[in-house]
Amino acid sequence: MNFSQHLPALIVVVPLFFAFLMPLLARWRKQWCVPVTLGAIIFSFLAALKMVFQVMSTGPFSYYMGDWPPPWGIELSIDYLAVFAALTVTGVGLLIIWYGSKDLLHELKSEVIGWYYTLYLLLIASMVGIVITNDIFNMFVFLEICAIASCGIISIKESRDCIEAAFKYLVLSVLGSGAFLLAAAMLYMVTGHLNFTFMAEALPEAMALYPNNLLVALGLLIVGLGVKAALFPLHVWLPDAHSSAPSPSSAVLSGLVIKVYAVAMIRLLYLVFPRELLGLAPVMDMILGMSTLAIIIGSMFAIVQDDIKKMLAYSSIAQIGYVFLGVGLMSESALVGGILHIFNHAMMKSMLFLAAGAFIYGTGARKLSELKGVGHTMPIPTIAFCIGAFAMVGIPITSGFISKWYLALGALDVGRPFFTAVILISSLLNGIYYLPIVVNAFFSKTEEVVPEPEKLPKQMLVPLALLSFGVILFGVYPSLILGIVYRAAQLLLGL
Amino acid sequence: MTITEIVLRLHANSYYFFAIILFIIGFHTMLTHNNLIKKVIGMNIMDMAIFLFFVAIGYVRGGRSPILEPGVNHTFINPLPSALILTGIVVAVSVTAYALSLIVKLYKHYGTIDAEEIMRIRGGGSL
Amino acid sequence: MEDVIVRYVSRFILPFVQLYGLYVVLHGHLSPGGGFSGGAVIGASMILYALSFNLAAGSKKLSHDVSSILESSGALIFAGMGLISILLGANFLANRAAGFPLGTPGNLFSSGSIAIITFGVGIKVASTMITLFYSLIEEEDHSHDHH
Amino acid sequence: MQLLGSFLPVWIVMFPMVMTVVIYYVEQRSEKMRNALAVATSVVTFLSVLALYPGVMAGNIIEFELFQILPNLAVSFRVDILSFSLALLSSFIWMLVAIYSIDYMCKEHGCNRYYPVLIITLASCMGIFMAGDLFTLFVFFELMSLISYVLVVHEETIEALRAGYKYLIMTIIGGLALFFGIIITFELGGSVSLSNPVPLISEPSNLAFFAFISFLIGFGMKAGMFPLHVWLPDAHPVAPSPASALLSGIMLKTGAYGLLRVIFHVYGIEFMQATGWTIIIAVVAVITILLGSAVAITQENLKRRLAYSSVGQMGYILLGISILNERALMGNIFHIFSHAFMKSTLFLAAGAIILKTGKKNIRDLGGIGRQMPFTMFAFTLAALSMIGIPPFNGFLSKWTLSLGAMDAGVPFYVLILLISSLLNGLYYLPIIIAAFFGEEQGEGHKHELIKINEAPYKMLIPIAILAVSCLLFGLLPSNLPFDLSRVAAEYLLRGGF
Repeated sequence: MNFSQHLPALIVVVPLFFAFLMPLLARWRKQWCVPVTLGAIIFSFLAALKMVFQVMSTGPFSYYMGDWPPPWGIELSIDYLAVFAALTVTGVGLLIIWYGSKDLLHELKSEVIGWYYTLYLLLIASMVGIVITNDIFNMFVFLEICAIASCGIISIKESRDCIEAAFKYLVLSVLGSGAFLLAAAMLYMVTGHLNFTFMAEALPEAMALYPNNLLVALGLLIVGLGVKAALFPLHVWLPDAHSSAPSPSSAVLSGLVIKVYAVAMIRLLYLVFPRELLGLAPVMDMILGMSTLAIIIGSMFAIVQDDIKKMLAYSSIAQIGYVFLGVGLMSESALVGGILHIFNHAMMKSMLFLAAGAFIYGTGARKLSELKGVGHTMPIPTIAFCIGAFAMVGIPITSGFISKWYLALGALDVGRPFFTAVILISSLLNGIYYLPIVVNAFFSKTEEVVPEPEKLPKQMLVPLALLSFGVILFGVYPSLILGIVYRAAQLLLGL
Repeated sequence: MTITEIVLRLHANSYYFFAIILFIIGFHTMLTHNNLIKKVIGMNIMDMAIFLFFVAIGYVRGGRSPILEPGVNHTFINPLPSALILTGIVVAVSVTAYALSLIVKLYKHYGTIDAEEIMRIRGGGSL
Repeated sequence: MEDVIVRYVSRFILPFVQLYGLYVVLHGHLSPGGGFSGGAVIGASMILYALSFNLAAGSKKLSHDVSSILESSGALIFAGMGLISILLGANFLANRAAGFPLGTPGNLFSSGSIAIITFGVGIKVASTMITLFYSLIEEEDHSHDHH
Repeated sequence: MQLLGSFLPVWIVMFPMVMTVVIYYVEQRSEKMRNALAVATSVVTFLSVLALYPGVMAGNIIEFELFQILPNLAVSFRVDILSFSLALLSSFIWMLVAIYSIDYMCKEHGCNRYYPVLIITLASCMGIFMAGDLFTLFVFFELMSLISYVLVVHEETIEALRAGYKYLIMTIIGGLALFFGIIITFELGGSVSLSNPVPLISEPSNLAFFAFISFLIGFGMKAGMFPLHVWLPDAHPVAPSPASALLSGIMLKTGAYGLLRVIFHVYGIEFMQATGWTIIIAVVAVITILLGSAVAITQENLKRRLAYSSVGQMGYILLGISILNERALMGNIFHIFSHAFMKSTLFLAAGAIILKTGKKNIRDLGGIGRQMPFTMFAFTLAALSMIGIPPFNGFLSKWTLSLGAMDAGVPFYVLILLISSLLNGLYYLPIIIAAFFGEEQGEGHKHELIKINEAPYKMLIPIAILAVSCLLFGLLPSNLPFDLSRVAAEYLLRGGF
C-alpha cells in the first residue's frame, strides 16, 4: 500500500471526512475541534507540497477515482496549475484558520463554532477539488459546495448585514452555477464527454459543426465563473459579502475563493476551448476590457470607503482584475504574472483582512478614522498591514512587485503598453487608499485617550507574522514559486 | 429561412427551446421579483430548466430506461445525464433549503421578505 | 395541527412509506432509485409524522440532535468506504479493485461497496431532510418568541 | 584582497542596515549609546567609502552580483568613479549631520525613530549610488524615498502630515514612472544592468521615448524638476533641520544621479545626441531655475526659501546634464558637490538659529548675526557661494557650467545662469544684511546688550567644516571634488565603461 500515490484523492477527502466528523466532535469533544481542523488542513498542505515536488520532478499525472479510467470515471488531473493552486489554497487556508481559532471565539456564538470548522473544511476541500478535477461535472459539484460553504461562513455570524450579504451572494452564486451547468450541458451535447481532456480533443471537430453553440457555452462559462470570481460588472455581491463576514471568512473569501474560480476559468479557457474559437469572437479582448475596468473602478471605489474591510473588499475587485488581465493578454509573461498574482494576492489580501480583523479584535474600530495611532498600541498587525499595503502598491522586495513586473512585461511583450499603464495607474490608486491608513496608524496624534486595546493571542499574531514573512520572502526570492508558475503557463499556452 | 423552416427547426429542437424559455422565465422571476421567496422559486425554475435541458440531451428517441435485464436487448437512453442531474437536484435542494433558512433569518431581522423594503430599512437604519 | 383525519391517515400510511423508503435504499444498487430517493422518502415520512402530530412528538421519535448525528455519520460512511478502498490498496472509492466481493449481479448482497455507500447516502439524505425541517421550524418558533 | 574589494560595496550598504537594527535595540536601553552608534556607523561608512579610493582612481570598476531575483534581474553593485564621488560626498555629509543631530535632536521627541531612520536612509542612499543595475537602483530609490517620509513627518504636525502626504503621493508616482521606464528598458534591452558594454536601448522608438519620459518623471520628481517640484518646498522645511539638510543636500541628487545613469548607460550619448531628447531636460531645467529662484524671493519662511533655492539649484544640475559635453558635465557634477556643501551649511545654520531662537521667519532674523555671529558667518559664506561670487565653489561650478554651455554654442544658458545668480543675490543678501546690520525685532530689546548665544559646539563644528569646504573647494585650483568631477565627466563621455 502506497499512500503517496493516493494523495490527489486524499487531499480532498481528508478535509471532507473531518468536515463531517466535526459536528460530532463539537458535540462531545469540543476541545478537539481546532487541532483536528488544523491537522486535516496541515495534511492537505503537506500533500500539496509533496505533489508539487512530485510534479516538478516527474511531470503531471492523473488519478482515477474508483479506478475508473476516463472517459467513464472522474479524473483528477495533477498538473502544474493544479498543484500550484492547491498549495496556495491549503497553505494560506491553514494560516487563516489558525488565526481564526482565536478570532472566532470573539466573533461568533460559541455553539456555532463547531459548524464553522465544518464549513471551513468543506470550503477547503471543495476549493482543492475545483482546482484539481479534470471533469466538468465534478467541477460543478465542487463549485456548488464551495458556493454554499462560502455563503455559510458569512451567514454564520447572524448579524443582519451578514444574512443579507449571504443571501445576495447565494442568489448570484446560484445564477453563476446555473450558467456553468448550462454550459457544461452544451459542451456535453456537442462532444459527448465530461472529461476536459476528451472534451478538448472533440471540440475542434464540434466547432466546425456548431460554432454558435460553443460560443454560447463559452459566454455562459465566462459569466458563470465571472460572477463567482467577481469580475468587474458582476462583482456587486462582493463588497457586502466580504466586508460583513467574520474576519477569517473575509480573508479566505477574498484571498482564496475568488481565485479558485479564476483558476477554473484559466483551465477551461486555455486547455479545453480550441484556440481558434477565440478568433470567432473577441473573447480575450472582452476579458481585458472587463479586467481593466475592474482594476480602475475597483480601486476608485476603494478610495471612497470609510470602513476598512469594505475598502479591502473593493480592493479585491481590482486585484482579481490583475489576474484576469494576465489571462487575457495571452503572453507567457502575462500569464505567469496572472497566475503568480493568484498566489501573491492570496497572501497579501488574507494578511490585510487578518490585520484588519486584529484591529477590530483589539479596538473594536472598523472605521478608518478610528484607527489613528494604532501602530503604537498594536505594532505587529500594523506592520503586517503596512507590508501588505506596500505589496499592494507594488513596492519592490514585496511579492506584489514581482507579479506586477510580470504583468507589465507581458503587456509590453504583446505590444500593448496601454495595459502596463493601467497597472501603474492602479498601483498609484492603491497607494492613495492604502498608505494614508499606514500613515495614520503611525504618525497621527490623537487628542482623546485611547483605551488600551485587547492583547492579541499568539495564535493570531503568528499567522500574521508568517504571512508578512511570506510576502517579503516571495518578493526577494520569487524563484521559489516561479518554477512551477512558469511550467503552468507553458503547459497552458502549449509551449 | 421561411417560417415553416423555423417552425420545423424549433420542433426538432423543442426540448432545448422550451428549456431555454423556462430558463428565461426563471431568470426573470429571480431578478425582477422583490419577494425573496419568489426569487428562490425563480432560482428553482431556472435550475429545473437546466436539468430538463441536460436530461433531454441524454434522451434517445424510443429508448427505455437503462436497466439491464438478462436476455433482453433494447435501445436505452443515455443514463449519464440523468445520473448527473440527480446530483444537480440534490445540490438545488440544498441551496433552496439554505436560501429559505436565510430568508427566515432575514424575516426575523427585518420583519419583511420584500427586498426593496429591506433595502429601505437598511438605508434608513443606523448603517 | 390537530386534525383527526390527517393523523389517522398518516398513522396508517407511515409504516408503508418508511418500508418503501427502506426498500428503495437497500435495493439502490439493483433498481432505479437508491440512497437519495429512498432517503428522501424516509425523511419525508418523518416530516409527515412531525407535521401531522406535532413537533414535540416528532422530536420524541427522532430528535434534532440525533438526526444531525446521523447526518454526519451518513457522510462519514461514504467517505470512510472510499478511504477503506485506499487502505485495501486501490484507488479512492474503488470497488472491485479494492477486493470487495461483488457477488452475483441481481442479488441483494452484491456489488461490493456500492450497497454500503448507498446505505450511507440514504441515512445522510433522510437525516438531512429531517434536520433541515427542524432547523426551519425551530427557527420560526424562535422568531415568534421574539415578536 | 580582490574579493574583499569587490565585497566592499555590499559592506557599505549592508553595514548601516544592520546597524539600524542594532541601534533600534540599543536605543531601548541607552540614548547615549544610540547617538554614539549612529555617529560611529556614519563614520565607518564614510571610511569604508574612502577605502575604495585607490581602486577607483586607478580606473577599476568594482562589480558584485549579490543574488538574482528573476532571470536577468539581480541585486548587484557596481562602483565606478561617479558612484564613488557621490557616495563619498553623501557619506561625508551624513557623518557631519549625524554629529550635528546629537545636540539638535535632544530637544525633539521621537529620537528613537529618528536615528534608525537616519542610518537606514544612509544605507539606501549608498545603495542608490552603488547600484549595479537599474533594478537595484530602483529598489534603493524607493526604500530611501519611502523611509525619508518618516523624516519629513517627524514633527507630526498637521502641516507636516499634509506635506508628507503630498510627498508620499509624488514618491509613488515617481516610483511607478521609474517602474515603467525600467520595464520598458528590460523589454527592449533584455537586461537592466549598468555594466552592459553597449547602451541598453539603441533604436529610437515610441516605447523608448515613453521610457525616457518615465525616467525623467521618476528621477525628475526626486530632483525637484518643474513641474514635479511641488512636494519639495512643503516637505523640506517641515522636516527637522538636519534632515532638511540631507533631503536638500543629498537626496535630491539621487534624482540627478539616476538621470545621468539613464542617459549614459541606458541610451548612450550618441543616441541622445541623435534624437535630441535632452532638449526636454533643458527646457524644464531653464524653467526650474527661473521658477525656483523667483519664487524663493517671495518666501517668508527661511527654510522654505532655502527649499525653493534648492529647486533653482537643481535646475543648474539638470541643465548641465542636458548639455552633454565634457565641461558642462564636469560643472554639473561639481555643482552636485558644491550644492551639497552649500545647502547643507545653510540648512544646518538655519537649524541652529531655530534651535536657539525659535525664529523661522526671515523678518524676525534682524540682528541675529550679532547674537550668533559664528553661525551667521557660516551662513554668509554659503549664501555668497550660492550667489556665485568668486572664489567660492558655487562660482567655480557655475563657471564650468557656463564654459560648457559656450562650448555647446548656447550662450542663452549662460544668460539664464546669470539671471538666476542675480535672483539668488536678491533673496540671500537681504537675509545677511538684516542679520548683521539690521535692527532686532521686537520691542524693548533694542538697547539691551546682545548676548552671544551660539549653538553647542557639536553643531557648530559640522557647520564650520561645511562652510570652510565651500570656500576651500572654490579657492584651490585642484581639489578632490573638482578632480573627481573631471575624471567622472571624462569617464561618462567615454561611454561609462
